[in-house]
Amino acid sequence: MASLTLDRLTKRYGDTTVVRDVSLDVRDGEFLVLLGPSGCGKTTTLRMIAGFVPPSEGSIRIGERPVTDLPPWKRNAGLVFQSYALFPHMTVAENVAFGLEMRKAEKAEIEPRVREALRLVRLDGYGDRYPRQLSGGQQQRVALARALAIRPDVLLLDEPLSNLDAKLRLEVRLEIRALQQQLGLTTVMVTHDQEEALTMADRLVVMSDGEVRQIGSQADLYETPTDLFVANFVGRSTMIAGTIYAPGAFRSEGGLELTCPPGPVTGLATMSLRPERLTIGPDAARLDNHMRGSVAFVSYLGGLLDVHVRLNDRDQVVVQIPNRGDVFVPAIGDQVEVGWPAAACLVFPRETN
Amino acid sequence: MASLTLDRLTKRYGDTTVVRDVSLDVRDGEFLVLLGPSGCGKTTTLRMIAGFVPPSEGSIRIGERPVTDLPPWKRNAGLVFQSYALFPHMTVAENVAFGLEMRKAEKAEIEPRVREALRLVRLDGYGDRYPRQLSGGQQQRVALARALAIRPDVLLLDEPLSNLDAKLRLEVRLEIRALQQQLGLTTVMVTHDQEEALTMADRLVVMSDGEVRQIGSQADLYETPTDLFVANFVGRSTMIAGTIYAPGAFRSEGGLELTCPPGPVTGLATMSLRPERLTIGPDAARLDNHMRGSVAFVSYLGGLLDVHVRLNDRDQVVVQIPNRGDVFVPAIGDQVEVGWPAAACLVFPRETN
Amino acid sequence: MMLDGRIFGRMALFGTAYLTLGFILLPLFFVTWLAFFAQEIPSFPPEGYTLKWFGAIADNRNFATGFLTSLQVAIAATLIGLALGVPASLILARQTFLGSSAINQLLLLPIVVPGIVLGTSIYVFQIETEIATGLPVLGSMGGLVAGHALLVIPWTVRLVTASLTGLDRAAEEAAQSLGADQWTTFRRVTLAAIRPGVVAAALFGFVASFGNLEMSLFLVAPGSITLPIAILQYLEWKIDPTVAAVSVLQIALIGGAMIITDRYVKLARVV
Amino acid sequence: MMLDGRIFGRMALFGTAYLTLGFILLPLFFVTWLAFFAQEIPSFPPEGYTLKWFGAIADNRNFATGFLTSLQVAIAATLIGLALGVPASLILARQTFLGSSAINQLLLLPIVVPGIVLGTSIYVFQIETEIATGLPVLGSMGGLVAGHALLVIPWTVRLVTASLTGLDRAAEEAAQSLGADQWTTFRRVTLAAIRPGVVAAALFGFVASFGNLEMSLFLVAPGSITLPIAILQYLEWKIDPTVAAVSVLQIALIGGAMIITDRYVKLARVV
Repeated sequence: MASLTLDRLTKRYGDTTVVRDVSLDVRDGEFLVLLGPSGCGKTTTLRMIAGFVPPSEGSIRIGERPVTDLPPWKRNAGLVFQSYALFPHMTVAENVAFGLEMRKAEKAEIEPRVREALRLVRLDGYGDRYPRQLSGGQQQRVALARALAIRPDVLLLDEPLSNLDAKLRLEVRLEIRALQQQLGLTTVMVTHDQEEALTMADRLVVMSDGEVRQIGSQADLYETPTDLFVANFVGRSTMIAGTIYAPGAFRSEGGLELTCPPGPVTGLATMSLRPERLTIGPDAARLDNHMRGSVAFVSYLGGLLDVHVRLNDRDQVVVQIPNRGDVFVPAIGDQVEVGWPAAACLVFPRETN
Repeated sequence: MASLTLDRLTKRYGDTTVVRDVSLDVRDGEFLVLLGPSGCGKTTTLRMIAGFVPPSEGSIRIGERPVTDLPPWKRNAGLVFQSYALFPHMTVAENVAFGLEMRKAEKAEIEPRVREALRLVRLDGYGDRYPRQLSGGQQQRVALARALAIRPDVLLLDEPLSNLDAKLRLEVRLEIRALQQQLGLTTVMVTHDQEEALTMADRLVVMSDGEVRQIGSQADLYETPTDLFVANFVGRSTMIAGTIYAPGAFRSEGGLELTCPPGPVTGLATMSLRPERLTIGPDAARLDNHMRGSVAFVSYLGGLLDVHVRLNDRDQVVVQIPNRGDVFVPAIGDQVEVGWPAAACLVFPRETN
Repeated sequence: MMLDGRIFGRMALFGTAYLTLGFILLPLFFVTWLAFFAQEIPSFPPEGYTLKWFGAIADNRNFATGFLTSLQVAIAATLIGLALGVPASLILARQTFLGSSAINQLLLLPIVVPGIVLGTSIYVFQIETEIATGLPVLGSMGGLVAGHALLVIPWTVRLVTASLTGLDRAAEEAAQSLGADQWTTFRRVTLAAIRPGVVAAALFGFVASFGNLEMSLFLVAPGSITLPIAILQYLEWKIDPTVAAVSVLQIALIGGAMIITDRYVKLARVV
Repeated sequence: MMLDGRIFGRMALFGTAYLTLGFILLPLFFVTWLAFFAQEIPSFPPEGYTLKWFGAIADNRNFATGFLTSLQVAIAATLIGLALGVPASLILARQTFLGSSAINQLLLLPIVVPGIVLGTSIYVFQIETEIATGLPVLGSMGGLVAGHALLVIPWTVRLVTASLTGLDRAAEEAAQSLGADQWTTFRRVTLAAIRPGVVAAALFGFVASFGNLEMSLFLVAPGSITLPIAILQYLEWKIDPTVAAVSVLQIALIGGAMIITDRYVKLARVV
């Protein structure tokens, strides 16, 4: 394993820049996730690391080795695809052995390493089957074993769970993460699924429009997003449009006067609130911001309740409350007290697009 | 619209009984969801209602009309399929008009009703397109419009959202529900997705192995599941295996002495706990059941934290805490106090399979 | 270096594609050119261009009656082939029963068995039928059409099967739930969905029958003639651009039919 | 009532499937039966059974040399057809360029253009080439093989294209990331994936060439003979079970080849 460094990586197709100035340091053994909506440049970035897309500018190093100009077959990167991309005409064992053959490994060496790789993904004894005889989850585990068998310097995962159904996704997610930690694999994964990203990553990179928006831990992204895009994309948010007219003073378009932490933003602004930071009921009165509203909709989600509260003609918030036996559950149309601390307010300049 | 009554409906194929003694009353205008894992008989039940599968025993009534022996084309049931099942060679408008033509409606009557149905699903102006020119979400809305245009007595939805991606699924879910309420449609939907079921249904039917396990509201199923299967299938649960040795007294296999509501269960039993009913930290000491444990794993899910606490060699519980700014977040390895009220314990006889 | 290799490899592939195309088109292009040469003995350079050879076709009684016979036989054979092949494809695509996959393979036989073998088989079969029943089978129009229908069936089975795989069975159930009974569902949904396949099958079946030589050589009545036989006989005693003109006409007819069909159903999707 | 309707409809469909099959198989079955009849003039009832007609094949010089010529030509034509058709299919399936879909259609022409037209075209093309270059093209083995190669190309293009659509491009990228350079990737992944298509194309191309009559009639050298021509000539002066025996041998050969190929690659998947 080795570290991975991207330095001001840029990719242009004609006049279109699909990746702009991406610089990253992936530490040895770290699980880094590139997270963003489709078209944000995350997949192009991964394909530049793998060597399938030549960068327009910038450089890539694996450990101390510059690989920017190397073809894919000289980069020693293990790649796992969304579509599994197994060789349909080879058995599972032949699939896993392929990379070792390419490295001109001896027959005597290949066999135990294939067995070891299959054991790692809990597919011992499946070596003689063909990919089409396996379930989707098993196929993806074969793809993982194939990538691991070559002892890659970095492991690259391209939406590896998207083709699996919900239950399997959860299972394979845990398996990949456990294996990555056990073997200390330097890993870059691309996904658009924030839950997947949050549960698997050591560190996350949020991308949009070809640029890096924020790099940080789960808590960094969730608690202190650097812009509205990240606040919106990671976790759920209620947005209130308004104006910062004095430090720490926000007036919503619906006329609410709200207190927020003083910050650099002035003028047109958007306040982002996490649903679970809001309080409903009598306790709300003690909080920095509190007001009355009427319940518009209650959604029962088992362990959670979402209460949509209409504050005035323009402003509405969602309050998420854990469904504990003793909890107060309002009904549609009820007048309720809602509140939240100033510290729960994230305020960003209004984005004009 | 009309009510729908199933009376002791049974379907056997040779020696295999795939649906056994299903009796249901769907009220006029009610949204009923059949929920269960694949192979539980929910789809066969729906297909019996639609008329594609003749029941081995039992009867079906739509309103006062017995339909058990009618072919599908005489049942006046609107059907929406997982695969949309649009007619590829007809335009959107022709698809929607098909059912009206079959009813020998006048041309002058068909056109406004097609327009009305497309307006309902917010596809005004799409009438001249072909299905292949539409997105998956739009196609499913056309399928819905087609089913609604015939003013069906009951609307049957067969996993209508499974083929859509996550974001679209949420959107179409809200749309279907809003339309169903607006038009007062008697609706039966089949799904294996509990979140979908919980957010859409007026009432739910949990099925397994061809039988109805429980019928009730979201709260009924979540708060008072009738058996371990329902407790497990609806919402998340932590299971603790043990024995009821006296009324309200449970001893876990790992040796925990726990208090639970006195009930009919004795002997080998399983306790089911909802993660959000557990408390972690000093407050736990005040609760009926409390003990020390060590944190095995913390999973950060944005608005929620899952804390896995190991209580002893055999027993482990998951505590879900809302991620509020002021919350105490333990680290892996920490010794913590965990507790829950007796009322949070659901106890079921141990299932032997 | 890497890029050079890729470009070189790609050029080689493109080259072969065009070479293959040229290999196929060159003779066809050539025969077309020749049909317009002024001189009777085709040779280079052309002494001038004329349309008279196309006129000569109409004057040749064999070509005219051969064309009519071929047309009649091809139309009748196509109709019979579709009438047998479409229901057979429907059942084979939808039902798995004992021997269904074997039947599926066997229905393709007339494409694989050499024309001369097929011709011989039908020839002796018809002779024996005639001997056994005393009916005039051999040399009758019915016998010729029956033989040609064999050529249409494999095309029908393949193309209709291919277009059926694109049809979601749920669409048929949807139609029934909307009030269509089984016959209406079949007519409005199933048949409509396989129509591209049926149209393509009719086209290819027609062409296969119209251009067939072997079967006709065996089965045609004495004194009767089909267009391919007329061309063969003409070439036995004379080579002039008339025969090129006949070829050009046939290519133009088939090309035109394909282009029109392609407008209607994308052939590339079903063939 | 409803069920009755369904059962009746289903019976009708099954009936047609079997009727269609019978329509195709009956003549083939018949010619097989006849090949074992003892009497020289085939008639019913058979006077006994014998294998002597199969022996008579070997004694007939035309059949023996014709078989050899057909075999040589078919093998050579198949190899040339594959060499041109496989790369062309690769580029056409993978790249979209100006005219690529038109080329895809045009490569199917030899299946659609009547054999007699194709034969005429190549005939006049070869005559003119011979006149223009002075090289002995017409009647040469090379000329005959080139003509037959035309018959192999459409099969190759269709079957290889069909098998390529089953190959995930990501599999090629996976191979590269595992250390395979472009040539190794092509050899180990791409070629391996299209092998069923290539095998099937070789089979069908071989059969198309081996059984072809029209092209050979035009292009064969004076004094030379192919098996279909030999059969045609034999039938012109004599009808006895020998010709049935030749047909049976060919059907058996082709059937055997198909069964063996089917073991190796499922023909139903690619054809």
